[in-house]
Parts: sequence; C-alpha cells; structure tokens
Amino acid sequence: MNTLTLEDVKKILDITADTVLENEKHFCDLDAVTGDGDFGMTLAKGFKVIKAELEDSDSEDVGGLMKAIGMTMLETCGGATGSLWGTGFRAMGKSARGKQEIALSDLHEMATSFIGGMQKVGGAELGDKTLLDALIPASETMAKDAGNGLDIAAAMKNACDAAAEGAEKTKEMKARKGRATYLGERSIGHPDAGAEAISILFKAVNDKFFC
Amino acid sequence: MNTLTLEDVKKILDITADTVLENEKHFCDLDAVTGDGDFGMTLAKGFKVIKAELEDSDSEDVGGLMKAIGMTMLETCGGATGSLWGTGFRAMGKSARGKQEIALSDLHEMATSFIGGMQKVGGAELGDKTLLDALIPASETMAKDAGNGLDIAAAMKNACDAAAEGAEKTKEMKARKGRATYLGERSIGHPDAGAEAISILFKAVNDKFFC
Amino acid sequence: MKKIINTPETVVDDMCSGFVRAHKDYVSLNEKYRVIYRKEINTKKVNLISGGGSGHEPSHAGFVGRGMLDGAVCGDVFASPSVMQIYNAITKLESDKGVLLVIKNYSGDVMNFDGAADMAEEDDDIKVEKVYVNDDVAVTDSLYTVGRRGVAGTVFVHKIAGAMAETGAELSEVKAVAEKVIANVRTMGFALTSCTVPAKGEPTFDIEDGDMEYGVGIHGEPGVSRDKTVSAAELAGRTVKRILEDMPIERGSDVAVLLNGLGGTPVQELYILYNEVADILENASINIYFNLVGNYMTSLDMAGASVSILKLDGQLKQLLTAEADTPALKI
Amino acid sequence: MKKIINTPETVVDDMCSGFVRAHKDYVSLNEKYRVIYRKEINTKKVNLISGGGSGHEPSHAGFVGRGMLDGAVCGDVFASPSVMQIYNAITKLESDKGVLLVIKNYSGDVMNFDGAADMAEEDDDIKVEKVYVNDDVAVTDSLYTVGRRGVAGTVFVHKIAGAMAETGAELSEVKAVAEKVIANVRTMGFALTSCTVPAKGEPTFDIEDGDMEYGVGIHGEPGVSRDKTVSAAELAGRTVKRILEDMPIERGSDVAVLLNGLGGTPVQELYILYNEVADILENASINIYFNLVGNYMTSLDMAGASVSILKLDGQLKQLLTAEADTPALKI
Ligand SMILES: Nc1ncnc2c1ncn2[C@@H]1O[C@H](COP(=O)(O)OP(=O)(O)O)[C@@H](O)[C@H]1O
Ligand SMILES: Nc1ncnc2c1ncn2[C@@H]1O[C@H](COP(=O)(O)OP(=O)(O)O)[C@@H](O)[C@H]1O
Ligand SMILES: [Mg+2]
Ligand SMILES: [Mg+2]
Ligand SMILES: [Mg+2]
Ligand SMILES: [Mg+2]
Repeated sequence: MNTLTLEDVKKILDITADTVLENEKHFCDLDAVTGDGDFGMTLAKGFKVIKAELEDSDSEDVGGLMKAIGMTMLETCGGATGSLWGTGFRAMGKSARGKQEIALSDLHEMATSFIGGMQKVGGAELGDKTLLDALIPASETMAKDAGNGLDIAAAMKNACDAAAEGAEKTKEMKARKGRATYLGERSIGHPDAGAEAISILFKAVNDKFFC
Repeated sequence: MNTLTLEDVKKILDITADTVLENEKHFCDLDAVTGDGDFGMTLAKGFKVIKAELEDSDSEDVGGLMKAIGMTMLETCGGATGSLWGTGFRAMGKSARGKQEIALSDLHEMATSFIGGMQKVGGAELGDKTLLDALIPASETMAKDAGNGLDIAAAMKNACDAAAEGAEKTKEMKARKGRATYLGERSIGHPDAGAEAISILFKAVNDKFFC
Repeated sequence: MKKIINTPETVVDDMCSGFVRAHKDYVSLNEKYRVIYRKEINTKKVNLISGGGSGHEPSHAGFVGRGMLDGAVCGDVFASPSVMQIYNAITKLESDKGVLLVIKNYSGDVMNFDGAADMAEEDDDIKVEKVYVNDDVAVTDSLYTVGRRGVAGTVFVHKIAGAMAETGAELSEVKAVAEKVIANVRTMGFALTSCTVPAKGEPTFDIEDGDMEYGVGIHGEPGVSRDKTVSAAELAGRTVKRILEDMPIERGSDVAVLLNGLGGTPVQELYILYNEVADILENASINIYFNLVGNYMTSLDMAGASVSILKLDGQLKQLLTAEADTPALKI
Repeated sequence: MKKIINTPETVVDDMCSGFVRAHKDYVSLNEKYRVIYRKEINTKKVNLISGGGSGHEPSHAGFVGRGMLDGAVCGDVFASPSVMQIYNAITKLESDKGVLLVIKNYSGDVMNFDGAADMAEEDDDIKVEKVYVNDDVAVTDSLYTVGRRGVAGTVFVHKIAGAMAETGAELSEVKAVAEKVIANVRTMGFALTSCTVPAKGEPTFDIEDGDMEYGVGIHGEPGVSRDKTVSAAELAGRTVKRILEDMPIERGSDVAVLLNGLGGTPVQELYILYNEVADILENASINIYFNLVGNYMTSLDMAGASVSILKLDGQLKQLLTAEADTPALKI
C-alpha cells in the first residue's frame, strides 16, 4: 500500500474514534494520576461528534476533512485537549488541502503540521512530558522511512513502536507543561496520559487498519 | 435535723454545683438521645459561675441567695434550661424571702415555687416527659412528710426515691414539651435528661449532705 | 472534626468578633452579651430584634442593617441566648415606637425571649411585641404540642417586617405584617450529611452514603424519614408538593422562593435545585415574583437545602423588594 | 457521592439554567455555547469576559452585571470552555471600545481563550486584549514553567477592571488597571476535605481526619504540603506570612482582603478565620480598607478557604468601592 485514499483516511479516523471511546475511562485514569482526570472524557466528547460527522461528511479532500474535525474539536472540547487537538487538526487541514491521496511523505507532513499546531498553542518541546513525546518520535521515523522508500504499512509499524517507546520514556520525565507541572518532582514515575493515548491510538490504527 | 441554716443551704448548693459539673458529659449524652445534647453543657455553664459566686455571696437570707442564683442562670445559661431554672430559682427567692432558717415545710414551699416558676415559662404538666416528672413527685412526698412531722433528712431520703421513680417513669412517656417532642413516638423508651438530672442531684445532696 | 476554629469554647466569640470586624460600617458588638447592633440606632422607628442559637450564619447578624434587623442576639451554637442577653438587646434598642422580637419557634428561644420581653416591659416600661416563626412543614402539628419549628422562612419575616418598620409604621402594624408573612410562608428541608457541633466534635447523626434525612431540622433534629437520595427533580417535586399540600396556592399567584443552603452545599447544587423548583412552579402556573438562592439559614456544615415559599399580595411584594442594605442581603 | 443533581452529565446545563432563572433581571443565557451575558449589552464600553471550568460558583457568572463582567463562559466542571464557546462570547459582546478577557492562568484556559481571541481578531476584526491572573502563591515559579495558578484574586480583577470599564475608559486603560491588580494580589488556600467531581463520583484526593492539604488548588490539585490541622490563629498566621514573604507590604499600607470559602465551609468558620487574619494585619499596621468574606471562588463541595490580599493605591480604592450590581456582589 503506497497511498491512502480519502475513504482510507475516514476509516482510520473511525478506528481512532472507536479507540478513544473504548479508552475513555482508561485515559481519565491516566490523567488522574498526574492531572485532573478529565482527559478521556474531553477527548471522547469530541470523538463522539467526529464519529457521527464522518458518516455524512461532505469534505471532498483530506484537507477539508481534517479542517472540519479541527473545528469540531474546537467547538466541542474544552480543556487543553480541545485547543491542542483542534488546532492540530486544523493545521493538518492546511497541509493536506486539496489532496485526494496521501503518500507517506504527505502523512509525515501532516504529522509535522499536527505537532506544529499543538506547539503553536501549547508551546511544549520534546521532553516536557506531553503527548509530543510520543508524537515527535513517531513523526521522525516517518520522515526517515519516507526517505528510505518504505511503504505506508511498514512505516506505520515503525511509527507505532516509536510512539510506544516515547510514551514509555515520559515516565522518567518531570512535567514542564500542562497540569502535571503542579506536581513538580512528584510527576516523575508516572507516564503522561496524552503520550500514552497517542501510543494506544497508533497501535489500534496499525492493528485494525494496516495489519 | 429540723431546720437548715443559710450556711447549710449554701453547702447543699455547692454539692449540687459539683454534681452538675461532674455529670456535664453524662447530662449531655442523655439529652443527645432525645434532644440536642447540650443540656449538661448549659447547666454546667451556669453552675460553674454559681459555685464561684457562692464563695463570696453577700446574700443575708435564703431568699436573696436563691434570687441571685436565678439571675445568674438567666444571665449565663441559654437554652430551655436557662429560662426554666433561672425562673425557678427566682421564684424560690420570692418564697424564701427574708428567711434565715428553712424548715421542711419551707423546703416544700420552695420546691412548689421552683416548679411553679418552671411551669409559668415552660407550661409543662406532669406526664409531659420533662424534669417536672421527677420534681413534682419529690415535692409531693415532702408535703406529706412535713404533715407527718418527719425530720428533713428522712424526708429528703423519701424525696430522693420519689425523684428516682419519677425519672424512671419518663422512659415510657412520649414527650410533649421540649425538643424531644420532635421525635414523636420515637422519644418513647428513653428517659428524659432533665428528670434524670434531678434524680441524680437529689441523690448527691442526700448522700453527701444528709447521710 | 474538620473545622477552622481555635477552640470549641471560643467559636461564637471569635465568629462575632470576625463578623463585626468585617462589617464595621454596618454593626457594632456588645461583647459581654453577644448582641450585634446596627451602627446607628434609630429610636424613632420600631426596632426589630432576632437571634437564637449560633451556627445558622449568616442568620441572624448578617441581616442587621437598614431595612431588616436592628439587633441580633447570638446564643451558643444551637442554644437559645439567655434571658439577660436578650434583655440587654431590648433595652439598648428601646425606641419610642417599641420593639418587635422575631422568634423562631423552639421552646428554648420562646422561653428566653418571652422572659426577656416580660422583664423589659415590667422593669423598664418598654413596649415589646413578639412574633413566632413556625414555617417548617416537616413536623406537623398533630405529632406534638409545641408547634412547628421556625426555619429559613424567618429571613422573609426579617426582610418584610424590617421594610415596614423603616417606613415609620407603628408597632402593631409591623407586628401585623410579620404575622402575615408567618401565615403565608412554608419551608421544607433535607440533609445529605449531618452537621458537627464544635463542642461535640462528632456528627450529630450517622447517615449512609446513599441516604438523606428528609425533613431535617436546622439543628440536625431528625426529619420525617430516612430516604434514599433521589434526583434534584424528584427532590424538588416532593418538597414543593409537601409545601403545597400544607398551603395550597392558586394558579396565577405570585410567590417568593428562598432556596436555602444548609452550610456545606455548593452554590452549584443550589442553582440546580432552584431550576427544578422553578420548573414545577411554572408548570403549576405559579409565578416566582422574587427569589433568593444561597446560604441564608444554615446548620453549620450540613450538606442539604431547604425550599421556602411565601405567598405574596401587593403589600408583601412592595415590602419584599424595598431597599435593604445589610451584610448578607442587599436589595 | 452526596450531591443535589440530576445526572453528572447535566450538571452544568442545569446549573446555568437555574442561575439564569434566578437572576433573569441581570443576565441571559446562550444555551448552546453556555455563555451568560449581561441583560443589556453596551457596545460603547469595554466589555469584560471571563470564565473557565464550572464548579467555582458563584464565579464567574455571579459577577456578570453592572460594574463587573459583561459575559461569563461556562466550561464543563473544572475544564476550560472550548475555543468556540469563548469565541461566541467575544463576538456577541463585540464593542467599539474592544473586549478584555480575564483568564485564570491554567494551560487549558490560556490555550482556549488565546485561540478564541485570535479567531475573533483575525476573522472579525474585533479588538481583544487579555490578562492572565496568577495570584496563587502556593505554587512558586521555580517549580515549573507554566506560571502560577489563578485563583480567588480573580474576583478583585473583575471588580476593579469592571468598574474602570464602566467609566468609559479605553481598552488599554482597562487592561492596565487589571494588570495592576494582578501585580498586587496574592492568594493562599488550604483544604480540609477534597472536592468530588460529579462525573467522577469520588473524592479527588484522600485526606485523613486530622490533616489538611496546604496550598491546594481550586480543582483539588495538590498543594505544597500535607499538614496536621492547626488552630484558626495558626492557619491565618502561616497563610498571611506566606503571602507577605512573596509580596512585602509596608506598615501603614491599605489593603483589601478576600476571605474566600471553597464551597463546603460554613460561613461561621470564614468569619473566625477572618478575625485572625484581621488581627495579624492590624498588628503589622496594615489597614484593611475593604474586605469580602464568603463563597466567591469555590471548588465544588471542598471544605477549606483561601486568603487573598490586594495592595491598594488611590485608584484601586476608588474602583474597588465603586458601585457594582451583580447577582453575587453588590457594592
Ligand atoms: N502545553 C501542552 N502541549 C502539549 N500537550 C499538552 C500540553 N498541556 C497538556 N498537554 C497534554 O494534554 C494532556 C491532558 O489533557 P487534558 O486532560 O484535556 O488537559 P487539562 O485537564 O489540563 O485541561 C496531557 O496528558 C498532555 O499530554
Ligand atoms: N417546657 C418545659 N418545661 C419543663 N421542662 C422542660 C421543658 N422543656 C424542656 N424541659 C427540660 O429541659 C431539658 C432539656 O434542656 P436543654 O437541653 O437546656 O433544652 P434545649 O436544648 O431544648 O434548649 C429536657 O430534658 C426537659 O427535662
Ligand atoms: Mg486533564
Ligand atoms: Mg438540649
Ligand atoms: Mg439546645
Ligand atoms: Mg481539565
């Protein structure tokens, strides 16, 4: 498989939505350890609407679809998540504007935009103990694999591993962004909820779509 | 012993005060079952002051002493107790006005006044499950014993038994005065705190002064 | 016990002192008798005095100010003030027009206020009138002989009689309007948790997590039943129903509603309950002309609420919305 | 869980509905976006918008009215409102003079308010300025990088910036005075019990009977330490000391004090604590020019309190005592 169609992207998003909904409580529990325990709820609130909208979406390209999802998140989700993910999706919308097919290089560009959007609003860097610590490594393997001409499924497997590894590493980090910072030293020893979620979502998409 | 002097009366009041202070918690616990649990506290608050005042009281007769105690209770004690006991003591003050010595008949008259004062403000009758259910029987034996020419100590022993019996009977009564009335049927089965207290005070005075 | 206090013994004195410091433009304090007076005493109007046990804050001291009370007497926690405390308040607030005592109907309060009134009338020739508030429909008259308890509806008495007094009305008129309020106000409350009296240090009653004490008194007295907790809608329905059974209200009538928190209930929940009460009254074509939502007659840290409904006529409406400027209520 | 609610999902909608019904003379509600607006929108003055997660009632909707806020945006319990909710408030309250957003400094709030401001500026050419309140001295800057939390001091920002806006001042002037308040206000709080978020149904943290969480956040975030409970006097001493260490105040200065209840604390205890705070400040020759004692910035049903101290100059004094007429604060 070397490109994804608009339909493929929708299917991937649908798997993502299902995974979010299944993990609502788990994501909340993760956030409860270092944050305020609402991450799963907030994310689920958005993805419930997104799942419904995917069914009768009239977006004609991947960019339009991403932008619509971004708006939905900005509208539906509060908290850090609404702003971060909403802006991230909107940034992906811009980078995939007009595209009907997505190659691995496009996918990497979208990931870069997603990260960039999140950084624009949240200002986090690698190592701040946020979801970026799972996202950035995943995005970087995609860049490498695109350069090496891997196909999307193989690259996705690598991204999946990179995300898992990145999420695992957040355990040792001290939070410098988000609510977990109020814990100071006490945030060390627990993984970041957002990073864990990213890893779980990558794995679900990989298992259910690419395998 | 056929009369009590002013000094005797003071001694009796001092024993009463000590007994109240010793039983502060017990009286509260009794009140907690059917009332609001403050009876011991309120009574103790008053008798703490009374005990101190007894030491340098300049009352020249029993009536003056009783009136002063009544005023102290009206000043120091709130709740039903302040008004009932304060008015009761003031009524005793009136009935013993000018008296240096107290015969059994005087004592009975004082008890009648105490009860009358309490009834004036509280409007309770025998059988309403209040301290009057201990006081009235005690006062009645005094009347009989005075008629029969008993000495004060013997009469006191009888009064003591009558009070105890009266207090015991309150267990079977349904409260018709005081906070216990809010319990309705549920007040049955527990003695009235005030009646129990009267019985305990009679017993203490009997044991420590007359025996 | 989880309380911000120094010692159980000093709770009332510390509170009075803090209250008067916080509201020194409104009130001053007689420390010995724990009476909180209006800063400027007006001897040309009927003066209103209320009070009772402490633990019901902001009642009653919070309502001392223009258009409501002239004095509040603070007893120990949940214990009526003494005769002399009240007597002191009456003599201090003596006025050409007389003094009205607003008494919640509890034996202790009634005896002590009555005793103080007698003393002021007999010893000092002060004109004193009294009204007894008995708005609590939880306890019905048939059960006992001392009459209903006075609870949150008392705040409406303070407001309306206070406004009447401010107009320069005579003692008989102020008393009459206070009695009109009492005749037309009913309250029903419930507790989700018990209060804890500082001197006792333990909850007054035990209550399971899924239970509530329906019809609880403002001192933690038992209510009509121990029930399972229900939704705000059902709670409002049951509560309004009980009030309307006791005091029917015609369609098209105007009423005032006091949605009162018992001390430990978040403001959020009071508004949620108010929403349901308003729904029910609207559906019964009863118009809420005036409302108060908040902590007005509390029971220390008890979680729970009460609903008071006052039937209004033209006079009550006008007095209810007349200006008032007190620490706890400004209209 | 002991709560007067219908379902955890409907808490915020039911509360908004009840709030607007109770205060319909002051406010109206956009149900979809959960924005509570002033009844009459004035497009000739700077309009103030605040908001954040729900659960802090009466903040912020309680301060919508003359002399304070023009709009409040209600997020889910303890979760910032979304960008679109805030954007909707901004466009609705668009004014010739511009709009000022008063934001409590939490990542979620900051991101969403910032995002909404950008959108309104870019898409609609609305003049928007923002201030970030960060008064909580519990969390010191060295510990983390997102800055201090915004807590009860926010109420002073609403009051003073709102009074400034009411004078017809320009956006830059209103922003400047809001920033002056922020620079001069500090808050320190503590919890005796945890709050319980309705959706969770269980206390956010466990706490033993003799313990308190000192420096707790208004969402139940951990504080600086888990300590033994102490007397009101010691609590006040420690709290004022921490504030003064962070913001020294000269002898002879005038300050405003907000003694804020966290939702489950009885009014009685707030006055007891105020009494101690007033003692300490008096002894330090610091003059309490203005005070508020009550539930202003709560944390659901949490028992506990916070103390905020604001250093005053002539301008702040005048604006602080200027008229305000809102559901939760009337001056
Ligand atoms: N500034 C930031 N940049 C990137 N990610 C962030 C930032 N702040 C928080 N996050 C991520 O968001 C997650 C929490 O989201 P959420 O629970 O919605 O936030 P909150 O409850 O604090 O508003 C964290 O686990 C973290 O991964
Ligand atoms: N009307 C009354 N007449 C006589 N005794 C009464 C009356 N009401 C209450 N009591 C007595 O007072 C006792 C309770 O006193 P106290 O606790 O001070 O009252 P409260 O707490 O109700 O103000 C009762 O046990 C009862 O014996
Ligand atoms: Mg969170
Ligand atoms: Mg009692
Ligand atoms: Mg009592
Ligand atoms: Mg949150």
